Amino acid sequence: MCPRALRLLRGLCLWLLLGTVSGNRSCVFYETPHNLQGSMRHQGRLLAGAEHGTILCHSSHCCFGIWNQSHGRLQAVMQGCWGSDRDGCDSPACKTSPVHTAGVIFQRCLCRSDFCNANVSQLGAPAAPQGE
Amino acid sequence: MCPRALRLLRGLCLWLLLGTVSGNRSCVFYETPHNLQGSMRHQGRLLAGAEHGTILCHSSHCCFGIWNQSHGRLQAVMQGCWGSDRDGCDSPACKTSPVHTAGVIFQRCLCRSDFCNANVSQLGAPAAPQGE
Amino acid sequence: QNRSAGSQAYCRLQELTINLRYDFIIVPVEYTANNCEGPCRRPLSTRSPGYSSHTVLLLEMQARGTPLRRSPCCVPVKYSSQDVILFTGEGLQVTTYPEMVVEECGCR
Amino acid sequence: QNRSAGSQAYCRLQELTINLRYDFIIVPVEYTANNCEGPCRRPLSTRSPGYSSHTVLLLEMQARGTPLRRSPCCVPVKYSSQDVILFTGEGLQVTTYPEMVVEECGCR
Repeated sequence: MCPRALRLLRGLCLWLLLGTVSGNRSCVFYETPHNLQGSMRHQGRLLAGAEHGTILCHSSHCCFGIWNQSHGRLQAVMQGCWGSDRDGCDSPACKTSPVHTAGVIFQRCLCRSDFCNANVSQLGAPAAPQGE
Repeated sequence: MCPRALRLLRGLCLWLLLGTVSGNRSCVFYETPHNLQGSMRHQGRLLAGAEHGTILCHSSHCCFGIWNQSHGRLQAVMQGCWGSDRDGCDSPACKTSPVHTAGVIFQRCLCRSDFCNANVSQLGAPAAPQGE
Repeated sequence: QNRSAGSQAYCRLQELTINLRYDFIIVPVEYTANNCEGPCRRPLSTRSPGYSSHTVLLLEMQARGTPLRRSPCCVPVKYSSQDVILFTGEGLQVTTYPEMVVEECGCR
Repeated sequence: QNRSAGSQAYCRLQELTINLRYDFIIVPVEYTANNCEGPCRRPLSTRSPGYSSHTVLLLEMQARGTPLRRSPCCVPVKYSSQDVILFTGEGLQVTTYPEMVVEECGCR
């Protein structure tokens, strides 16, 4: 009986471990009220009603964040769940990359740990004009 | 007013003519009660309830006929509307071609005039074994 | 047999008749199956309408010089079905086969 | 970037990442779009499931020695959509584009 109980216990531990690993990702949720069309809230279940809330991701373990960079300061524009794990969401921390568009600089990241999109952990290289 | 009335009259005549030309094709309808799976009656509207009935074709101007040939005699197996005008339905008369399969010879035709599938108008060449 | 000979400017539907001279197919002897022919080039929007966002991005990659293992291809994107009367060995059988006739083409 | 290098035995889904480094696309920077690669040969039934009756008859024609203007091609037969966050000039816009990611391939 002892080896069988041990096997059952080991199975239970594995199940709990996998349950934790494959559980919902928690991300910071925020969407600017200014000049935003559409929303990313369909990618998860919103928990808190506060300005910077929490969202539990439906279909991925990936958070995203977008910040507007001006005069050296970063202002959050959008934060939430990204819908896929396969779009370059490899880093546990929010290492942003810049994008320069029509005189505006955005810093953006995808990251795969709980609330990793709360703040920028490592700022991308100074933005250079992109495109051809 | 006179040329205008003439134009209207000409238009009406053209409409009647096209109405006749593009009207339903009438084909003979028959399906053997022996060893037949499925039916071709969905290709038209059945008129008479008799054994050899009439069918008005829904979507084409093409009749088809299949006969079983044995000891020089032809026995109707299926007659009705064929669903498309584009499957080699060029002849106004039922000129059959033979197909030799598992010891049975069938004569079959597609034809494009009213009741053209009532009888075989020209028998196909003697059946030779087909396939590779 | 094809409707027109010369080279195609872009992907589009062409008439093609397929022969069904198998000993178990009683009717039809042949049918208009059609085929999709011609190159898939940018811009798709002004030519063939049956393309996907994925196709646009593949062509964009090629235009930027990244080689693709498979370039966008002119293929059927809409089919219709075809009735076939078969001999089963015992008797005849009416079967409606789906995806037998090409109705629309696109770059995929 | 592709999942595997060597030549393919038959038509199937391969991983392909497409770069979206356009100045108006804010997120994502790249995405897994996938592609369909490999030859379309007989018999299809035992290999890729996404084929049509039309494809079977085209391959049959080729096998009997009739040349085709367009041979069956390995293409996407099922897609999924992809969220993209764009800069419109005034602010951001969330758009879900259909047919961005290949989910299944087939010979068409």
